[in-house]
Amino acid sequence: MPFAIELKSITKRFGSFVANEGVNLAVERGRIHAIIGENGAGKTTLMNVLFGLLQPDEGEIWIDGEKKILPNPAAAIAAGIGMVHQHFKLVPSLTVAENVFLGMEIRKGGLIDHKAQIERTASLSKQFGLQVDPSERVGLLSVGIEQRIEILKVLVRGARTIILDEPTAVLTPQESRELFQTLRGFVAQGMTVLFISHHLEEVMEVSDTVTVLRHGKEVATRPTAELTKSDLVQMMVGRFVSFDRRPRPPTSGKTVLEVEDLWCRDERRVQALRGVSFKVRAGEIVGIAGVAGNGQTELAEVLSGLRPSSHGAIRLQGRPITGLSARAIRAAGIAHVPGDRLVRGVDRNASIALNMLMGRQDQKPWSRSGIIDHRYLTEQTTALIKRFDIRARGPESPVKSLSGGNIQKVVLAREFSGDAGFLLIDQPTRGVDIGAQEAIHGEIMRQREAGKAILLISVQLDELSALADRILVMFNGTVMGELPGDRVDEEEIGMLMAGVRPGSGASARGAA
Amino acid sequence: KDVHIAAISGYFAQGFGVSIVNGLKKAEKDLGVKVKLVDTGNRALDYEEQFNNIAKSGEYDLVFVMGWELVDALQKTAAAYPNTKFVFIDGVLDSKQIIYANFAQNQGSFMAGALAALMAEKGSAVEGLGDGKAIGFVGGRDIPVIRDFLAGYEQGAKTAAPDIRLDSVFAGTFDDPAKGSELTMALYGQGSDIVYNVAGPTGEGVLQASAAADKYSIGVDIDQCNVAPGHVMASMLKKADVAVYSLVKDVVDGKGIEPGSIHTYDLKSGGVELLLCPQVVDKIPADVKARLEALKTDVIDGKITVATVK
Amino acid sequence: MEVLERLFNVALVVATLRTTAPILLVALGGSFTTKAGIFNIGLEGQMLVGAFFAVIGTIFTGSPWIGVLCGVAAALVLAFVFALLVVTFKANEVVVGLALNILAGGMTVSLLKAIFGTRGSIFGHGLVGLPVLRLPNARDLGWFGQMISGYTPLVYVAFILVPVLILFYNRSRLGLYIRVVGEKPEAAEALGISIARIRYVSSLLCGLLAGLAGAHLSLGYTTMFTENMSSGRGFMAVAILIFSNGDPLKILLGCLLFGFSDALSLRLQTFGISSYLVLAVPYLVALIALFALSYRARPRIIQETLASMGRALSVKPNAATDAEKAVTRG
Amino acid sequence: MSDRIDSLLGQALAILFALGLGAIVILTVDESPLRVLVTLLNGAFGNPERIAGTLLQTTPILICGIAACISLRAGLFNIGIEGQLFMGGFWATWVGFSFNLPPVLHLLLAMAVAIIAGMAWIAIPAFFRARYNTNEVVSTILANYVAILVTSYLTINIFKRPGGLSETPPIHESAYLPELFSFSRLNWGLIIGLVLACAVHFFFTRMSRGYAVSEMGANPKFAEYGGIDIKRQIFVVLLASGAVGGLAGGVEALGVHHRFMEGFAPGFGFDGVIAALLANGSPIGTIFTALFFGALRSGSLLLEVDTTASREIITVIQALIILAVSAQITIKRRASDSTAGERRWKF
Ligand SMILES: Nc1ncnc2c1ncn2[C@@H]1O[C@H](COP(=O)(O)OP(=O)(O)OP(=O)(O)O)[C@@H](O)[C@H]1O
Ligand SMILES: Nc1ncnc2c1ncn2[C@@H]1O[C@H](COP(=O)(O)OP(=O)(O)OP(=O)(O)O)[C@@H](O)[C@H]1O
Ligand SMILES: [Mg+2]
Ligand SMILES: [Mg+2]
Repeated sequence: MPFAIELKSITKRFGSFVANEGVNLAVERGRIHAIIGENGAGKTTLMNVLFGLLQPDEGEIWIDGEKKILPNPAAAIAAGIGMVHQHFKLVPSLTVAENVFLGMEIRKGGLIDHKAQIERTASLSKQFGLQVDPSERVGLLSVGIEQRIEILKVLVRGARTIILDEPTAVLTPQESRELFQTLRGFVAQGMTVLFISHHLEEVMEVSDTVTVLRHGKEVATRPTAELTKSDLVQMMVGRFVSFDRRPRPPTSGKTVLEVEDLWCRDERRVQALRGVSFKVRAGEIVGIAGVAGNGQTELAEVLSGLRPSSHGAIRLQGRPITGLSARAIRAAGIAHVPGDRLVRGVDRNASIALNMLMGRQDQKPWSRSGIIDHRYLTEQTTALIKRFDIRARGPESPVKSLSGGNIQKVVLAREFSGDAGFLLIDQPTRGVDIGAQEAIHGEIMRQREAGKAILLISVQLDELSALADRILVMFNGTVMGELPGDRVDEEEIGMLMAGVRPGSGASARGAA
Repeated sequence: KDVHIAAISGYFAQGFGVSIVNGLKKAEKDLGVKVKLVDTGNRALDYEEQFNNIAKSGEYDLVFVMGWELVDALQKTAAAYPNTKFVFIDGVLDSKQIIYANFAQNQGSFMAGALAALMAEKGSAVEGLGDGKAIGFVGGRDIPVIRDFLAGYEQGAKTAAPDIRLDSVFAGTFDDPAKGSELTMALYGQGSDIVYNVAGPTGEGVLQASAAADKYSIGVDIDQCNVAPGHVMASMLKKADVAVYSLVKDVVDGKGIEPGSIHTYDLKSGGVELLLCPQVVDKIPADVKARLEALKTDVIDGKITVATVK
Repeated sequence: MEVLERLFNVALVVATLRTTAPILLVALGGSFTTKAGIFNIGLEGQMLVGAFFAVIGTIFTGSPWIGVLCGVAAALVLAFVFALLVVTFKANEVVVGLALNILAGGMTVSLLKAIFGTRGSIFGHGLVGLPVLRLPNARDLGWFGQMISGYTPLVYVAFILVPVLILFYNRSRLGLYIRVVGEKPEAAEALGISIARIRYVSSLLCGLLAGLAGAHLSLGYTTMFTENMSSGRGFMAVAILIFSNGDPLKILLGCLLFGFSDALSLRLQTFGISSYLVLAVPYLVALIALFALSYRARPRIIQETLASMGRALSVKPNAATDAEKAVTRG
Repeated sequence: MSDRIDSLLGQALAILFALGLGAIVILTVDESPLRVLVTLLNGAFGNPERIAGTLLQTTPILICGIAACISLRAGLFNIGIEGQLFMGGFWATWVGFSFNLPPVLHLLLAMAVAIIAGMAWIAIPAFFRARYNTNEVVSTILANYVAILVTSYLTINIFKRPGGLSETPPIHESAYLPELFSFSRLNWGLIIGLVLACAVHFFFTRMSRGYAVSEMGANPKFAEYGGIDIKRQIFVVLLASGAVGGLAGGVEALGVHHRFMEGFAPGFGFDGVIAALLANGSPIGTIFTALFFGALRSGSLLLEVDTTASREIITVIQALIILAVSAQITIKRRASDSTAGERRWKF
């Protein structure tokens, strides 16, 4: 019997960056196949290739034993492939049935036949056990139901192979369990499921086979039954301490930042933080580990005053700063390296110098009686360019002419050169090459030695283990556990990141 | 040598301006003069330069000026270029350098008001009229010249039929015929059966509305009887074409026109006149016509002085 | 009491419907672009060229119906230029809309001068308007008959278009896609719906109705063209679109509100209130409605503030593009 | 630097393209484009008086343009400058004719009142924009209509001077903004405009507040992240823009007309917005675009007298230029913003 899906040595490049390199993937019909890997490992890219959203630079796609060229999603759909994207593409003001049939409306006499669409949706939802109310407006529904609708969209298009990109990332534990039930139902009806997940226990629980990607390459494809969770972590992160741990004199001072039982919601009004508490002392780097999307971004935004918290307290140097404006919080002594540097971190069209000014345009000696001291600014920028090894023509170069790594250094240079006692650093080396990473790490360590309190949020474990004094692992908006930075046990941290408390054996999702 | 005539105004598109243009066209054809029309637009800032451009060229033997908003620029230029002969149409100013062609629109409007009031008093005795005992007036913008029309109209109405109600409204603009039409409909709705328009293109809407509502209207400045035949009862003519033509002719004939001279066009001289539209004239009862004649004579003889608004 | 009777009567209702019709037509046109996520401030200009070319077409052919077609065609050309610049060249909608308004104003006057020798208004020249439709048996229906009979055809078209558009948005595929493109372009893209194509189509549909609105002004409402005769009706429509969010029913209500305030305020003049103040009433009503409704809609707006801010203007050559597709909502 | 040159080149090309289209338009009305051009140049720069006339036309466009720059730089769109100008002009006139004060003081008071009137006229739209994100484009456009009607009402129904003129009484000489030369009405307004352009340029390039405002316009998320209070700033910026709009009215009233009347200064607000847009929101650039428009306007006055082409042709050409330049801006933007595509995938 031919494979339902067979990808043969797929290579996909973005410019000079190789997102997938010679990836092979073969999935038998009637199986649930999991794909795992770190952020940026190339999972989504691979699935986009399979769904016709991206064209591979090399390699072949075979479906049910036939070689196919999939120039666009429509071709993939015609070949029986459906994909549920990581971010849903539903229209809030439309009903469930309208969303399901969007793009392939049932029409009678030229007009859309809402009744027929509702009936078909209802019968499909019954057939596959995906409970929805077809005439409800999508804007009013929960994320879990939205996902069912996305799956229905795929089913109604006659998919026999369904790709789900991180389907459980947005689900409650109950919803996840229901989803797995549904997926099992699919394969029982002869369909094939490919899904991407960062939650290893889920992978263990539902998948028949698993493929691990690392840095765009396929590391292994095995039946799940042959593997343990720690095998998976091992394969996923590889030899994950790739940075040497930085030598560090003990410098532990008084508590600078204190966070107590912090809660907040995200844009979708879902709880993103659920009672986070921790302290950061002067001269200490506290790392926040965790799979992306577990509340780290929201934590950073709440701490820097860009997002309101719904409950809890934040104290800086003993002073409460909860609910203050971003400006007041900055003034109170927080510097912030944002995770989305191109959106929040810089004005890409402005010069490096003007980017260095943000947040302190009102402070001496950057400005005097409201007038910016451009000479000082240029001097400082030139000095910072030198000190942070920013590869730029000069302080007047626009930021947009810099490479990603250098843009990040601009942000770091600005935030590190102030006198804030607390540094909030979010993904300092995302998308930054090794050389620049070294430099950035060195700078972070210097800040530590200068007695700053540092909260370092990163999805890269090696980065955390190289830098952090303590590592807090976040999962689903809570702190799962704390590890000492110098003895990171990969097994243990992998478990915590996957939402499993060591020793308890049970998934924390159930408890959350 | 050719005779060059210029006319400058922002209102060449509107009834009175059209009348001036007609007079000039006729002069161009009959007398062989060269005519230049200069549109001022509506920006006060521009006027002075435009006058300068005309005066400085030294090319024009006579320059007609129409529109009160130009007065300031006109007086300055006239003082600076005493050799250029400006004719200010429709008013008299202090300057002795300017020639004035003054129209007694209040007198003409007096006749229009008298006609409207007398007809309204007849009420449903006349076909197409109701018993509202009211007449209407639609002005363009609420500015003094238009108020002058209104004053004459009102006085005429009150003189002819003291009990008649007069509803007057302004469109606020000279170029929204839709608004003119709507205002007229409103006046008809409130009992007026005859509406006098003094509103340029907005007024065209008034006349069209009278046809749509099957009521009556009165035209202004030029013969508007054909805009809504059978519904325009009369037109109050301000014969700028005649005035302009005769002044041009004087120049062509080499008759000097005295600076500071005032040429008056009123009922007496026939420069303004109420023209009863031929399509409607038969519906107008003889006694009304007789009364109108009598009133006209009274005005001409000075027995009635028609008020003017400045 | 008598005063009230003089003010509130069938004539007022009729006047309201009459004043509503042109704004309604152009606002319904704008509903297409609004729904498709385009902020179209160029309605005024499209209406004006519609009115102008309707008159030109009628004068040259003698048929007001061909005139209407000409008006629509001219508005479509303007709408196409709008779409070309906004959709294809991603120019700022506000800039393009305003420039097209200026272009329409200048072009109609230039052409007036070129063709007729003067600016201002044209009537006569063999210009005939659209016929008035008197519904049979309307007289038997008393005041109701008076209310519904005796308008020019495009008035009926305007009001009939309201249910038609409701049906269009709810039941037709194109209507659905227009809504989707405006509300969630990613969703449309993911399903293979071409955003650019939908935006072109909705711009053109908008031009179609704006052209009809213009033709109605010059051939239905009156039978003449006057420079600048759209007189801000297009801007009123934009205001209505902002707080109706393009929903046909809300547009109807908004337009009726303005039609009513316009009709009523014109009548108020006869009570001795200065014309200038009375004329400001509809604009004030529009402003108050705009402010009042945005106050009510505030929770959603807080979220959208940033998105629309980046988009509201990108004079800076490279200002934030990610928010570009966000719809401006008041 | 090459970026700069590229963009200037692009704009120049766009303007040439528009002028080409304009030439075609002129040909359709049976006039020679060359003759139109020569007349325009002669009308705008033919002699010192005409140059002064051009500068006279430039002044209100420049000041309105600066008002627009202030809002544009903050990513806002004040299209109500027209209304602010009318309000400023009226109330400055009111001060000018109703009070008897010593010369300089009278002038300063009238100017101050013009500024306050402009601010007052934008205050409500500004508040709703800042607080509830009410579309300021529409609210300020609607406010224009109201401003023009209200000032007409005040002029004609309340303060009209006796006689056939629909205007207010003239202001006292103590409130005159002095003229620069004896042969023209060109006055200190031009100097005010130039100084203001430099001041606003200084504000945006040298001052911390100006920095905060332009960063809000360039990348609001970055500004927010940097601790800038966006809502407050929107309000203040719009008020400032309105203040300059009001000042433009004051300058016209006190420097040129010395009274307020209908047709006081129609269209200058829009011209200013467009001049500012063409200059990409730069006050110094606006000096040149305003001069360009002023020359077009002033030249078109002679055009009307000396050729058969009408001044509306100039309006058409102006619109064509704006359209061409608006598209041009984005062609560049699309080319340089390659990260936008990347970001989309990261979603
Ligand atoms: N359109 C693109 N242009 C350039 N680079 C891209 C593009 N799409 C993806 N990449 C890069 O390719 C790499 C792989 O991305 P991909 O989305 O496949 O990762 P992933 O394994 O799905 O990660 P995650 O777990 O975060 O979803 C990343 O470094 C990403 O930045
Ligand atoms: N649009 C541009 N204009 C001018 N210079 C540019 C532009 N894009 C890139 N450069 C220059 O080219 C160099 C290489 O850019 P690139 O983005 O390839 O860097 P990189 O090697 O990937 O660096 P990093 O690892 O820090 O991202 C950069 O130093 C940058 O200054
Ligand atoms: Mg992914
Ligand atoms: Mg790079």
